[in-house]
This record gives sequence, structure tokens and C-alpha cells, in this order.
Amino acid sequence: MRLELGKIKINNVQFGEKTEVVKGTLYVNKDEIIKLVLEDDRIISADVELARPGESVRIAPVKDVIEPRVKVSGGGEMFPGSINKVRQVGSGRTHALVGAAVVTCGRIVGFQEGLIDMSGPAAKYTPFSETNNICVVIEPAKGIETHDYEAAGRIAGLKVAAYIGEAGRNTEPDEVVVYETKPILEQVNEYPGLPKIGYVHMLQSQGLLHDTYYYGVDAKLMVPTFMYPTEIMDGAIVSGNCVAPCDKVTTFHHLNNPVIEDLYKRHGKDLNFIGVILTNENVFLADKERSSDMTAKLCEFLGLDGVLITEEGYGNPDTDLMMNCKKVSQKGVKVVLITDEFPGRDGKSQSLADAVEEGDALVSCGNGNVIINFPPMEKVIGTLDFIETMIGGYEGSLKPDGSIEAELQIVIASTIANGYNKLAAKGY
Amino acid sequence: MVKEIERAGIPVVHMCTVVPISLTIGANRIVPAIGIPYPLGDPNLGEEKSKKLRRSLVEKALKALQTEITEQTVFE
Amino acid sequence: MDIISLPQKDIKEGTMEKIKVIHYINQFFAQIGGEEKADIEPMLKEGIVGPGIALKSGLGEDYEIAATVICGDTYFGGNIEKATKTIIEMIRPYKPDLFVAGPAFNAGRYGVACGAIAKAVEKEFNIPVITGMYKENPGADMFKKDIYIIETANSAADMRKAMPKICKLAKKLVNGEEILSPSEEGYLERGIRVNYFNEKRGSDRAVDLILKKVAGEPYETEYPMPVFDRVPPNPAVKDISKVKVAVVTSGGIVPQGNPDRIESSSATKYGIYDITGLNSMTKDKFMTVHGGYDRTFVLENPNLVVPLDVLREMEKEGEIGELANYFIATTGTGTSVGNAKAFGEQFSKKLVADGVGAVILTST
Amino acid sequence: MNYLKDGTYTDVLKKTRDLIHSNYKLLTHPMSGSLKPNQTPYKSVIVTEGCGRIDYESVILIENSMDAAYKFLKFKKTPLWTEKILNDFKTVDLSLIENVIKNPMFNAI
Repeated sequence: MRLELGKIKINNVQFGEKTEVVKGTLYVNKDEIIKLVLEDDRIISADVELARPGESVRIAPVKDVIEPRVKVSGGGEMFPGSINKVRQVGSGRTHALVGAAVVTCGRIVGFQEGLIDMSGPAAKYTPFSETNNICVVIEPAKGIETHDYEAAGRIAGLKVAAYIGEAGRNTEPDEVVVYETKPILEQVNEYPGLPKIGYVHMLQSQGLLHDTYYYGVDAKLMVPTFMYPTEIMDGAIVSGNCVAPCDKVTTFHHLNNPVIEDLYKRHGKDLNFIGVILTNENVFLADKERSSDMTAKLCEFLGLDGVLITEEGYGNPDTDLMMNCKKVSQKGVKVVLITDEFPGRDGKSQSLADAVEEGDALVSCGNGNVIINFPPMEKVIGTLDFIETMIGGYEGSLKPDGSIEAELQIVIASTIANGYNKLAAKGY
Repeated sequence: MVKEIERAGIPVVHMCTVVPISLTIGANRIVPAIGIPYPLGDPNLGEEKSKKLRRSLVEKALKALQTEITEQTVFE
Repeated sequence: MDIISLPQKDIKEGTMEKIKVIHYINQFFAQIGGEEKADIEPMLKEGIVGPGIALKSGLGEDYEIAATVICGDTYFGGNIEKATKTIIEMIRPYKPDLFVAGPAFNAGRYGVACGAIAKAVEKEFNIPVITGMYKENPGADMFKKDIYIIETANSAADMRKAMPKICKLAKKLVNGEEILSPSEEGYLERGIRVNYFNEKRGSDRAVDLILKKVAGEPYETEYPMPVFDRVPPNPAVKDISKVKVAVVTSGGIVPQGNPDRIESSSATKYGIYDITGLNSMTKDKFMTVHGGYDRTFVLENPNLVVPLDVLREMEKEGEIGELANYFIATTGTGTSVGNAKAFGEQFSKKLVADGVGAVILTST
Repeated sequence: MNYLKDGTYTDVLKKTRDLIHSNYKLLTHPMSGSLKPNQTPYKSVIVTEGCGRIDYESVILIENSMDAAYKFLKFKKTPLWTEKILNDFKTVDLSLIENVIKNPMFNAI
């Protein structure tokens, strides 16, 4: 499977008559976006606001972040099974508006989500302080059930991202990157001297606000399966998870999965990137046994020499992470784990809720319990009403002047456990 | 704790209910106990039988102490 | 006996502006004596004693070693609470700015004493404290999370190298300077997870790591899992009918009233309890404080955890040589038994000294 | 079905532990959900009776979970949430456990 990803660099976003890209500036038509969102009668009102890097803006509470993309050729449309027909994606050509992001905000439930600062000392913890953000603020219809509203918010974000992505269809990309993974026998033979490396991608799948979708399939209902790495770049995986802000894998992060990107960078040079095994993080222990058995079986079947494993979340997923680590290692396949840490406020407790001896090579994505200070911002997109009930916030977090003191875990994707960021923790 | 006793040169037998934990913490001679709320005996059997059971477990432990081993061994 | 020797003159006089240091050492380094003098009670001497010379020269002109506290290792180990209290009161009048203990190198009880007294001084006076020891000293594991412990070699021959490192870090602590990582400063990792920005993102580092691991090259994890180290098994007991057997338990069995106030989970201490003349663990004399399970059965019959009744029978029948006249108890859930390294080391010394030839360790 | 009306998150874990110690086996992870133990006041765990012996994996899981729960609660207690937020927490807890009960495999095990 071969995908050409055309990267159109966006360095500014403005409202305009027409949604288009002109010399690196993305113009968006506010009314059309609102109209699109309100097509869903589960949403009663919507607004669009813009936030650019360096501005004194705070966005909260954030549900999802999505990079606008468009499928130019190769079959299928973006986000198959979610907003478009189920059809195989990952081949042909896709254009991405790199540097732009759709941010859905508005409250889903009373405690979730997190925030983005576009400037100031907390901005460096989230990748979305560096993107030009089109923030879609939504309001649910009265009496609507939480499940329905979560779905409505998820779909709204994807639709807006696909709509804006269309602006890139006929724009000449600044850069075209080609990613290719061949069927296994060909792929193995292409670089016979290089170690065969795979990626085990654990999808959050515990229930409401803890879900992920693969071609529209709820990940908790699937068994581990093989995925060509390029499928994910066309939106085969969509996030329906908005519980723990810091280690949330947004849809943006699925489209731009860093493990896949970095394995491709060394593909054919230092390693032979064979592909991705998707698995889940269910609450039912029998599911965990089955999924980890199958993950290990697939690693063995593919003849891998080594795998990287990433997780999403803390606690329950740590058990899946360790089961995968142990069982894959027992197949003779070398394992490296990527995860974030929750060692308590003093940083002295165990970082993970589970541990196995085989977990002897781990990359840290930082300590989410560290307390940080957020100075007041001139503008707030969304509302700060829920700061103290957000994960990482606490009573007294929000000061009268609008400044905030909270744990790092309140910041969207600050300790994302797939290695997207440079933040790490070490022992002192 | 079990390792420190071993390290001090005293043969030690670990009588415990959760064998995998005992293996993890590095006990060498392990005798599985009955249950967490009653490791050495079973009160449900009545006092006499429970004590008999305890005696057989302790005998097993003493036997373990007198058995040469080269690696972690569970004496079932 | 008044063991608190108050300073003879106004301690301010002559020490104006200098940063006041208290140094703690044991009887050996104070050149009072070796093991035979290890039971001496705490005493305070004004000024420098023994390794204090190296400490003084390392700290420089701005510092003054106001007093040296000396205590025997055995005394400290056997009277931790009392010794700590006494020493705290001894040094209080000096209003110290810095407390240095040891270094203890590989001396186990000395290491534990250095750690315990440094931790207590920090808590009481809120001043920087520091010590030094060999990484396998049991005091290291016990206290490295609480205080800065400079890593030393395993013998006092390392004093010349160890003391400058202690002084360098001590000065940074006094001046409130940023403390760098363990490898940069030479202290034992305290297990505190601190954030920083790496040059490379996590996924990139993970690719480096897997390539090293697959190639069989050395690699280093960024987060070490809890240690699972191993000790080889001891040779079997030749004839148990000639051997003294002792019972140790993590099941939290203590005399009624829990005299040592052993905690109900992940205890930080242990108790040694006499069973001379007893034929059974009766419920009127013993109880369990373990918070980790349903205690109903064991409260009714503590023999379920400490099998005294059958062991006494077997002693009488000659099946075992002798039963030790005490058992040792602490509290731990399965996993935290593994962490009880420090006091395991302490009581194992006693077991050896008392001629115990085999141990039955019971856990729930 | 055991409902600890005035119980806390840790009470549920303790009760679960006691059941495991009397030979029950965990069917769902005690820390299901990404909500930390000091955030949600609601917790459902499914256990099953009778494998006739202690289930080791359940013991280890519950111990690790209790350690982790105490770690979080040591630093910050669960806030006293408003009715609205309590409802949201209930919904999420229900959703986590509902998905298990709906699973066709669930009744087979």
C-alpha cells in the first residue's frame, strides 16, 4: 500500500468569504461551518472562533482536535465508516493542511477534557499551541443523552475537518512524502538485512468517553488485526475519547501518529517497517487475555524482530500494556514500551499501575502529576467554568484573576503516551 | 525480606497463598498455603482437621528446607 | 544521666556570619573503638572530630563545624527513637544551617543511623541534610527517597573522593541552587520522577531503543520497573531435628494491643515477640493488625499465621531441634514484602547471632 | 449484586479484595476507565464465584489497584461533586460495565 501525502503548510488562519488556501493562509467561511454543524439536531447552537500561535488565548474544555485533510485519489474518503462510506483507504494521494487544526470544544460531561494555552509558559506542553486552530464551540440540545451528545460532537469535528480539508484538494502541496508498505513477503524481501519492526497500537476502548473507532467499528468489539500504516493517515482511526486530557490520543494524533512517522523515517535505512497491529484496552479481563494472546500471535506470525507498543490512558490500560509486553516478549520478539507516568504529586510513587520484568525498555512521555501555573489569558474560547472539575484541576485551581494552578494532566496531549512530544521524566 | 534472610545465609521457606507473588519477590523454597484469610489451616474443617492440615503444611515446609535446590522451587 | 551537653559559651561568639554545620559520626570514625564500643550513647563534642577535617576543608572558609555528634551504631540501632530525640535536643542550641552524617560507606548499621538521623534533623529543623554511603548499604534503600545520599565506594578508603562530593552538593543545598540529576551530582537516585524536555521526541527515542535491543547492544530504559533481583538458594538443612527454627511473618501477628504500633499495611517496622513457654498462639494474647485481608479467622486463631501449636509439638517430638523463643512480625501485602529489604537485613543479623539455622516465613 | 450505598471507591476495592480472598475471580479490571481513583466516586466491578481456589491474577490486580488508589487519594481526596456531575460519573461507570454485560461472551464465562 502506497500513499503520497501532500503537505500544504498553513501559517495563518482567517475568516473569509470562501474556505480556501491562499499563500499559506487558510480562509474559512464561518457560516458554512456553523450550518454544517447544525445539520445535526442533537446540537442546538454552534460558533466558530480562531486561535493562532502566540495569541493570548485559552481554549477549554477541548473535546477533540483534527487536522483537515482531503482524499485526492486512490479510493475512499476521509474518516471512512465515521462520516463517509466504509471503504479501504491508505492508497493514492491525500492532502493535509499542516499547521491547521479543528478543535471541538464545549462541555460533554461535567468533569472531562482539558485546555490549550496558545501562549505563555503552559503553551509548550501541548502541540496545539503551535497550530492555527479553528475552534468549533458546540452546545447540546436539552435533555439529550450523554452518549448521543458525545457522538454528535465527534461527528461534528470530523465533518468540519473534512469540509476545510476540501480547500486543499486543488492546492499544490509544499512537500509530498511517499509512504509505502508492501505485502508481507515482498516487504520482508525488500530489505532482507534489516531488522523487521512492527508497531502494536493499543486503542482506548473501555466505554463511554473511552472509545476509539476503526473504520467505524467500536474498538472494544474487535479482535486484534493488522493495519497498513498508511490507512491511519486517511482517518481509518477516529478518537471518541475525552476523559484524560493529558494522554488523550486525539484524531489529529492518529492522523499524525509519531511512531508510524518515525518508523517510516528509518524504513529501508536502519529497519524494515512491517506494519501495525491494532489492539484494544477493554475492561473485561477475558478480553484482555484474548487480545494480548492474539497480539503476541500476530507478532510471531509476522516474523517480527521487535515491536514498539503504545497505550492510551492509565490504570486499566497499564494491565493490557504489561500483558502485551510479557506475551510478545515470550514469543522471542523484542519490545519497547512508550507510556506516560503518574507517580503522585511528590513524584515518588510507582509511575504505572502494573509492572512486568519484561518491561525493561521503556520510553517516558512525562509525569502528568506535576503542578504547573497558567497565567491569565486575554481571551477564553469556550468557558473556564469547569476548570476545577476537570481532570488535573481541583478546588481552588481557578484564581479570581483567571490564572490557574493545576496538574499538568489538565493540558490536552501534554503527556500523550505515543511519543509525540519531547517531554519526558527521569529519576532524580 | 525473604531475600535478606536467604542472603544472611539462613535457609528459608516461604509459606504463602499467592505463589506468583512469592516467585516475583524472589523466594527460593515456596510452600503454597491454603487461603489468604487462613494461610495455615482451614477453620471450615473444624479445629481438629484444621490443625492436622497445618501440621502437614509445616512438615512440608520442613521437608522443603531439607531439600537441595538450584532454582526457585514450589513444593506442591 | 544528663547526656545533653550544652555549649559552654555563647555559640554565636566567634562564629559570626559563618554557616554552622553539625557533623554526625559513629564510634569507629570518632576513634573511640570498634564493635566493642558500638553501644555508646550519643555524645556531643564541640568542633571537629575525625573525618570532620576533610569535611571542613571541603566546605571552605564560609562554613564552621560547630559540633560533632558521636553515637555507637548498636546503641542507635536498638534505640532509634530515643537516640534521635536525644541528638535533636543536643544540636538544637546550635541552630545549625547544615547537617552532614557520615559518610558510612558499606557499614550497614552506620548507614541506617546516618539516614535516620539526617531525615529526622531535616524534619525538625527544616535545614539541608546530606550523607554518603555505598549503594548496597541497607541505609541507602531505606532513606534515598527522603534525603540526598552521595554514592561512595564500599570502604573508607574512598573518604578522599567522597567528602568533596558531599561538600559540593551540601553547598548547593545551602545556597538553594538547582540540584542536577543523580549522575551529575553523584547522589543516589531518590526515585523522584522529574519532567524535562528531551532533544528528541519519545517515538524517535523508542525507535533508537528497539534497534539497540534487537541488535543485542546495551540499552537503557527511561523508567526502571520495580527491581526483581534474586538471591541463590542456600544449601539445604542437613538434619532439621538438630537445628533451631524461627518463624517470621508478614501477616501482622502482634501481641494484643500492638505495643510497637506496627502499621496495618506496608509496615515500616517489625516486632520481635517472645513465645517462651507458650504452646499455642492464643487469641487472648495475640491478634493481627494486617489491613490486607478479612481478619476474622486469624483473630480467632493466630496459629493460622504463626503455627506455634504444631511447631511446639514437633519440638517436643524431636522433629525439630529447637524453636526460637521469639517470632518476628511485620505487615505487608504480597508485593510489598519484597520492599522490606532494609529491616529484613536488620533482623537477619539477629537470627544469625541467635544461632537460628532455618526460617519459616509465613505470608497471607 | 452488591451495592455499597454509602461506600467509597476504596470501599468497593476492599470489598472486591475480600471476595477475591474467598475464591472469587475478577471479571473486570478494578481500575476500569481512565478516571483516577480520586476523581470518580462510582465504581463497579464484576466478580464471579467459585473456581474453588484463590485466583492469583485477581489478587495481584486488586493489590496493584489498591496501591494505586491509595497513592492518588493520599494527595487529593475525591471532591464533593454537584448532582449534575455525579450523574455524569454514574453514566460513565454504567457505560463501562454495561458494555461488558452486553458482551455475548459474558454469559458464556
